[in-house]
Amino acid sequence: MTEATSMLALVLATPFVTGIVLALFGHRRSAADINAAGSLLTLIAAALLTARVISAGPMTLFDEQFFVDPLNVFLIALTALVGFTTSLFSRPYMRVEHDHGRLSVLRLRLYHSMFQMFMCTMLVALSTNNLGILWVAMEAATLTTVLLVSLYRTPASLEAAWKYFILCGVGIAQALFGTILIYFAAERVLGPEGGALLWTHLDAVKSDLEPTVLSLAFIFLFVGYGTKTGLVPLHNWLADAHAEGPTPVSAVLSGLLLNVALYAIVRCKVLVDGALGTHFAGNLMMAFGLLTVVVPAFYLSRQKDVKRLFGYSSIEHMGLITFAFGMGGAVANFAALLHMTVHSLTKSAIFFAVGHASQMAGTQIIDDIQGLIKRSPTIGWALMLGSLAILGMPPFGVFTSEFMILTTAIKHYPWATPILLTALGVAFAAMFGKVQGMVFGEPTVRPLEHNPALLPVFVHLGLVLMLGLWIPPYLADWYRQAARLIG
Amino acid sequence: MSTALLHTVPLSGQVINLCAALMLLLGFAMLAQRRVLSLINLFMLQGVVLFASTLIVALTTKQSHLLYSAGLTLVLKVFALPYILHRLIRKLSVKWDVETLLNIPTTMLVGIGLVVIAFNVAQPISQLSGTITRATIGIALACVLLSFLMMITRSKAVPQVIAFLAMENALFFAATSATYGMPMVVELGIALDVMVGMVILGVFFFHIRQQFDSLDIRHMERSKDA
Amino acid sequence: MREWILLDSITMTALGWLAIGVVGVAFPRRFTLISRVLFPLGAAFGLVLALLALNAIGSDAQVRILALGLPDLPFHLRLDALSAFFLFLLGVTGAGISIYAAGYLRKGEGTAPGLHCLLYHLFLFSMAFVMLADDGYAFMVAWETMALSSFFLVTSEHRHAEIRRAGYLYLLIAHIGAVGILLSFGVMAGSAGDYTFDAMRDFSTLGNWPTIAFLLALFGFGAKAGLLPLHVWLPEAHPAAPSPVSAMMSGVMLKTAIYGLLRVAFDLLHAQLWWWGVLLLVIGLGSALFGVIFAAVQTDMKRLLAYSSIENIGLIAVGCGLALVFKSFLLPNLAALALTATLYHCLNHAFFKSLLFLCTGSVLHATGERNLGKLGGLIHRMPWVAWLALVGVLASAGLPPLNGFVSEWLLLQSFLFTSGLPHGYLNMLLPVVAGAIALIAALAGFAMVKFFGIVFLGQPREEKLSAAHDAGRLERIGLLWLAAGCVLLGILPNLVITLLDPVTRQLVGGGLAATAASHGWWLLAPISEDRASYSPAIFLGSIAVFMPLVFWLVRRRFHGRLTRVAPWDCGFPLQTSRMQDTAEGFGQPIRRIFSPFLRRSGEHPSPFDVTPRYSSRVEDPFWYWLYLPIARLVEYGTRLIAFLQQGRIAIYLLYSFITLLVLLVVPRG
Amino acid sequence: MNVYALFAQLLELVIALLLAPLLTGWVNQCRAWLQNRSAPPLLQTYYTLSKLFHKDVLIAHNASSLFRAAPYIIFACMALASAIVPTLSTELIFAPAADAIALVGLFALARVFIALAGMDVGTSFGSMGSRREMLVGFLAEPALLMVFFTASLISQSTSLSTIVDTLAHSEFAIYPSLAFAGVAFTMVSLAENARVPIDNPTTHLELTMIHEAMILEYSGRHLALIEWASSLKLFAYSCLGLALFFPFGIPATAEPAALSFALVILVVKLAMGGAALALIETLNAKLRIFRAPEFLGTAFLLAVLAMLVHLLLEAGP
Repeated sequence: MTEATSMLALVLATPFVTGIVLALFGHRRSAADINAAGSLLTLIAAALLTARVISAGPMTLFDEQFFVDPLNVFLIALTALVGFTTSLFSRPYMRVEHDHGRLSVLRLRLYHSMFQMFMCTMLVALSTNNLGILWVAMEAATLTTVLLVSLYRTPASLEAAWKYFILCGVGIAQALFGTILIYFAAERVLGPEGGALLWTHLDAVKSDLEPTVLSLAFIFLFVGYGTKTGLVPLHNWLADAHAEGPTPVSAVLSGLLLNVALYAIVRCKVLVDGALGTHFAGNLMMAFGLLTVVVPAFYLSRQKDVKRLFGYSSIEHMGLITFAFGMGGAVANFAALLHMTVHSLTKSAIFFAVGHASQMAGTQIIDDIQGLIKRSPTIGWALMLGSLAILGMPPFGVFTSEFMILTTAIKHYPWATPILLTALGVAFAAMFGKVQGMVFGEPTVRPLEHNPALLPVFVHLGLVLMLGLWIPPYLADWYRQAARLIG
Repeated sequence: MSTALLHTVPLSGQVINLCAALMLLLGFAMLAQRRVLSLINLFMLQGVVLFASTLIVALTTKQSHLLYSAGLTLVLKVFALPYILHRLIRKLSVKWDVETLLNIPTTMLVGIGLVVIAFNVAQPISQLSGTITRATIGIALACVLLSFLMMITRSKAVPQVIAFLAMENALFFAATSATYGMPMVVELGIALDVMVGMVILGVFFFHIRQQFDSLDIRHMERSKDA
Repeated sequence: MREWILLDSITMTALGWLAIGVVGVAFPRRFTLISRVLFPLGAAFGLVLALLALNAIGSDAQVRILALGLPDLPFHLRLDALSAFFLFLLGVTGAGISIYAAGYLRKGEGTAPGLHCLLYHLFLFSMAFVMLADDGYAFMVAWETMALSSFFLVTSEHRHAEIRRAGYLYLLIAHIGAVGILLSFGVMAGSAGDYTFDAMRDFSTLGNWPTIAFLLALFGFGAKAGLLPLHVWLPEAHPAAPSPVSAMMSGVMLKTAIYGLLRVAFDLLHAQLWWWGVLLLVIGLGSALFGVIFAAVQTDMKRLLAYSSIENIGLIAVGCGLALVFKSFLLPNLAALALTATLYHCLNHAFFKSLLFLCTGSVLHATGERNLGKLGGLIHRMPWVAWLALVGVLASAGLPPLNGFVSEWLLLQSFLFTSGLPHGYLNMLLPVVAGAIALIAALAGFAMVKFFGIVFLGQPREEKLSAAHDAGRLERIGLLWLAAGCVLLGILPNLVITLLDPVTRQLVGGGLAATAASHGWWLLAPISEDRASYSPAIFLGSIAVFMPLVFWLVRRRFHGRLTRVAPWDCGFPLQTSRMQDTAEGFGQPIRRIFSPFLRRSGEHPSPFDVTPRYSSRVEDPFWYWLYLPIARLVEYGTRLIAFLQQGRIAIYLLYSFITLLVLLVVPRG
Repeated sequence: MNVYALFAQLLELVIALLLAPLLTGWVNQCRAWLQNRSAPPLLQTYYTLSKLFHKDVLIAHNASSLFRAAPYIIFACMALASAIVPTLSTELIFAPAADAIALVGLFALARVFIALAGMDVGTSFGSMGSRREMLVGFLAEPALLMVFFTASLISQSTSLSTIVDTLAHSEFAIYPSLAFAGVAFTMVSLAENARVPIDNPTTHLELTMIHEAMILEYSGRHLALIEWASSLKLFAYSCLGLALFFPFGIPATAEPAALSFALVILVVKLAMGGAALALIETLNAKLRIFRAPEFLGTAFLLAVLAMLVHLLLEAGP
């Protein structure tokens, strides 16, 4: 127990401390390296914690305020990993931005410290056992990312940040109301001192909780956290935020933040469906999931900005995951968790590649990026393979989860499959056409002056490829345990 | 609520119900309000009511941490935020009348509709509320929806933010008087977030002013797909 | 240590291909290594694979479970008669194509040779694994890998926009089809999501589910095979690809789709309905007619061949359909006959179509021209290619004694013995279908004469053609290999039929070997000798005797001298190469007869035009009937949905608000 | 197979090779009479052939080896074809070697080669002729096959000997389907043998000719072989028609007596058939080339009709 405590403390404290340090010394040349080092330390701590949990099973820490079980520890590990690779990527990227004069040193300092703070908030949100603290952490994550999105202070970025702040702020407020309602219901069962916001306690007594209140609460929580997940029609902030923020931020936004928000929803779903004894929450998630798969697919073909394009594709995949969680059951949950993993790996890899590509072209407009593969084969192939992976092409892992989701859907919810099929077809047609144009053809782009950080890209794609061909046993039963927790 | 029921409610409960009613009233007042300065004042009044209700709940239920949160409310919602807002509009010299995207009477009508919905939704919950204050959940929900509506209808940044804070108030009200307060940690966290959020917004306003030389959010409709 | 079985050796051979590819990409610039060592090595592996598969056809099924794959679903491999046959097809054709490709590879063309080597061998590898896969997941992975690698091969000249477009279309349709296959597996999957083919065999789905599974599979595999109306990618992608790749795609990859269709329709689903067969038959017939008509009017030699591939796939589908009908009426022997014809035609088409595509490759390298209107007279410049192409042309026109004729003969036979089906309409209609097939075969003859005559015969239509050079040594070996295959398959049908016997027994529970072999190797009589018989050996033999005999007699009796003069041509004085038929001219009767089916456009000059320019294009009507409407529909939906994204924050808040209210007012629980 | 069968086979071949030009001559003679012109002698075709054989050969400069090989291939194909068709007996050693479908394939093979030869020199008329020949071919071939299918549905076999056996020696029965088939077959064979109304073997009007246009560049022995081959083709078609629709007198055995008797009958039948052909040619005018599809389409439909009639009336359930 104790060493687990210390590890969790390390996981949570490292980014916080690093953030403080960077807030003070972030203007030094070495800031990027400090950033990377902090992330690495977090990653190591997370890995140790994960190992601990796998061996010892779920555990609550810090007098039950924190709680790690296979479900969230795997997300913690994933978050730490992507955070680390992103920090690696952002070293050359941010230097180039600085050299191009798009960012002052002070902005770099802000970026670095906020990046770490953002990691910290997400890790707290994942590991906390207290729904209230979960809410606080989510709100804090919003605030930090608002600063990150508006980093360039251009009109567009301010606009994006403003929309992001208002929409997510309002959404989060709804989530708070839902949390209050849950407390309201739980307090009548557990009493004021019974830790009525602690998920473990709630989970223990969920069958006694008042159904009407919880269903109401779930609506608020769903709308609230759903806004952050980017569920249609609450998604409108997402594309802008992805397009206007610095690329590393886009990577962590769609790679991690959406996952965390979805994680919150799933936690609540477990409680609510337990209390109602019906499939209410599940149906809600399926409905919104389907909507969220279809609508962005149609947006894709209109996109001019490459990061916006992939922002919409993130929305689509979130919809798919939500749908899968909504279906429930061993296979679907397994698939959803797997899809979470591969999506955040692939999508962040794509954003890395896109970042370099747009720096090569000096623009984010798709039509002005052409023939990457001639100028820099690695970036070109990274973008091409990443896009094919995210479009669900075997042998990449995204296909694995889509295979499970689709086959489960046609077994249990056949009516949903035509919708999914349409969405996937349209998305493929739109996105692949654009990516092909960017990668192939007569080059319009210049080679980069700094050698790009391609290690993260290929590490991610390699992992995704591995997950498509072979899921390590421990990973597999880890997923299984998590899927069982969700039920 | 029938009179028979009314008599069973102790005085404190009645006062809290009164506060709830005041909250709702203030909500409507803000919805109807055209001038920014008076908006801020109304917001301050809401803070006062919130403080009062929290205090009463704290005294009746003898929960110490509710006292702290009452104090927190006083400091934050009655003094700090209104002060910050005042300074902001002085700095940005925005004393204009608030233009609404929807004319006031319509807004009011919609607001009444929202109240009806909110009460009906809250009905089953109020029935099984163990606390002495039955109606508060419904009223809090109504206030939340009203401030939501206000955010939609206001076309300038500052009123939008005030509406946002009003929503925060409503939530706080629900937390304290309907459920007798969340755990301290949570309340502290919430308060902190609100505070930080305000600061960030303050910074934001200046940048927005620089970029768009106006706080009219209708300037910020560039990035779209339509 | 488990014992080493045939399946392992085959897997190893396939992995060998992968290894070759990896080595190639490891030394991307070592041109000689890649072209002179790796590709021939790949060809050798192809031979090995063919031999192993040949042994495997007879022996009974073998199963292996790999350590890869999903946690609950590791890759299952299975080697049975069906897969062995198609592996044999892959190996024996791939050998020829690889050795040709070794000679065909040029410096500084398309993608870097190392990458090309990797993609090419990955393509081969994935096709082998498609045949071996024994569970839905492994199949899909191999299937899509095949699509991907071939896509990259097709777009290796990606600087041209139309080639990018072709590749895009190809991958799009392939992917949509793949999703169809995936869903069909999902339908067939055993309870509790068991996607092994064994589970699918055991799992007896009820109600309409088998039909849905079949239709989904038909959609998916039809998209890959190029059946109507999902054929549009084929005439785009085949010309775009480098010739060995087009040969591989048309010769082998299309057959993987047939393999999948057979696997699903005959092996995984037990209860076939007769109208499945009829549906397949109708679609196949449509594709065949469409393909051959369009082949006859093409002006690009590779497009011509691509359309002729659609035709042959159509014929194969007709065979499958007929076999399905017979199986559903429990007539195993007739089903075996039809199925034998089908599989035989798969093999034949693999040979002659690859041969022809490779020949176009040599022509392309020699002249840089794909347009029939700019070719001609190449038989003088490149005799090797010309004569070998002639073999392919005769085979593909379905003329005795070459292989194309044998399978068409068998197909017609199987149509003639339909009377006796417990279904009046079928009895009436199937012989008429046989007539349609005869028409298709004859039209194929027309198209092939056009192809050969215009490319290789006549006078060269351009000056630069006089610089054309014949195929290199390695290329010749590849061409010879395939041509020899065409001849042998034509001469020794009984061997092939005995080879196919286990396959038909596995799928329809009947075989021809007993009756066919009873008359000795030289006589093919599937049912009985006085019912129908054909002996290519005697056929070829007698022609081969008559010809020299006549020649000898004539030359011995008469000694007229032979002198070269200017062509006579009814004494018309001025003979230019422009006066021969162009491709358009040769196709003109077809255009005229079948004009209702075609969408024609072009300019026909008036007789008083001083600078007349004649042009005539025939476009695929399916674009206008099917694809463009769909595209427009999607475009409309896009505009509709994009309207939501107004950019106004108030609107966005309104969305959230309305969502919340709706969720609040709708009943919960 | 016995020695008789071998003998019969050889005899048939020799007879075909010898009689074919005679038949052509006979048809020309009849036609001349019918058109009351002064007729060429009966043996005119032989004279022409020997004359051509003795002549020198002129070949265009860019004629390829395919051009020179084609006549021999075509001749061989036609000889084989006329050997396959059962004229004197149904007991032939080549009978199992090729059935009706293979026979059609054989004709197609010859056609493809002559068409290629026509395109080889690269003259305008040559390629025009080849195009038209292939046009006629792909329309005539399916019709011919359908005719055979009708017969083979009757006899449940596609082997020519069996068909003729069934038609000639099974107890007498009237097959209405064969009437349709017969008409279709006549039309097809007119087209296939370059006869009026599709083509005119004696024309050299450039724009109307088909067969002549293809062989325009041939001379000397090559031309002789091709001419001989085409008369062989006519002979084969005639024998085929006679065997299918007037099969009387074709013995099932190959004893010399039977053979000699069959030979007499054959000659008589051929004489009548030739006369009939001449009559048809005289009564019809040549069609425009684009009427040919309609003509052959009609033939195809008649053949299909024949098959349906058979399935309707004759196929016992």
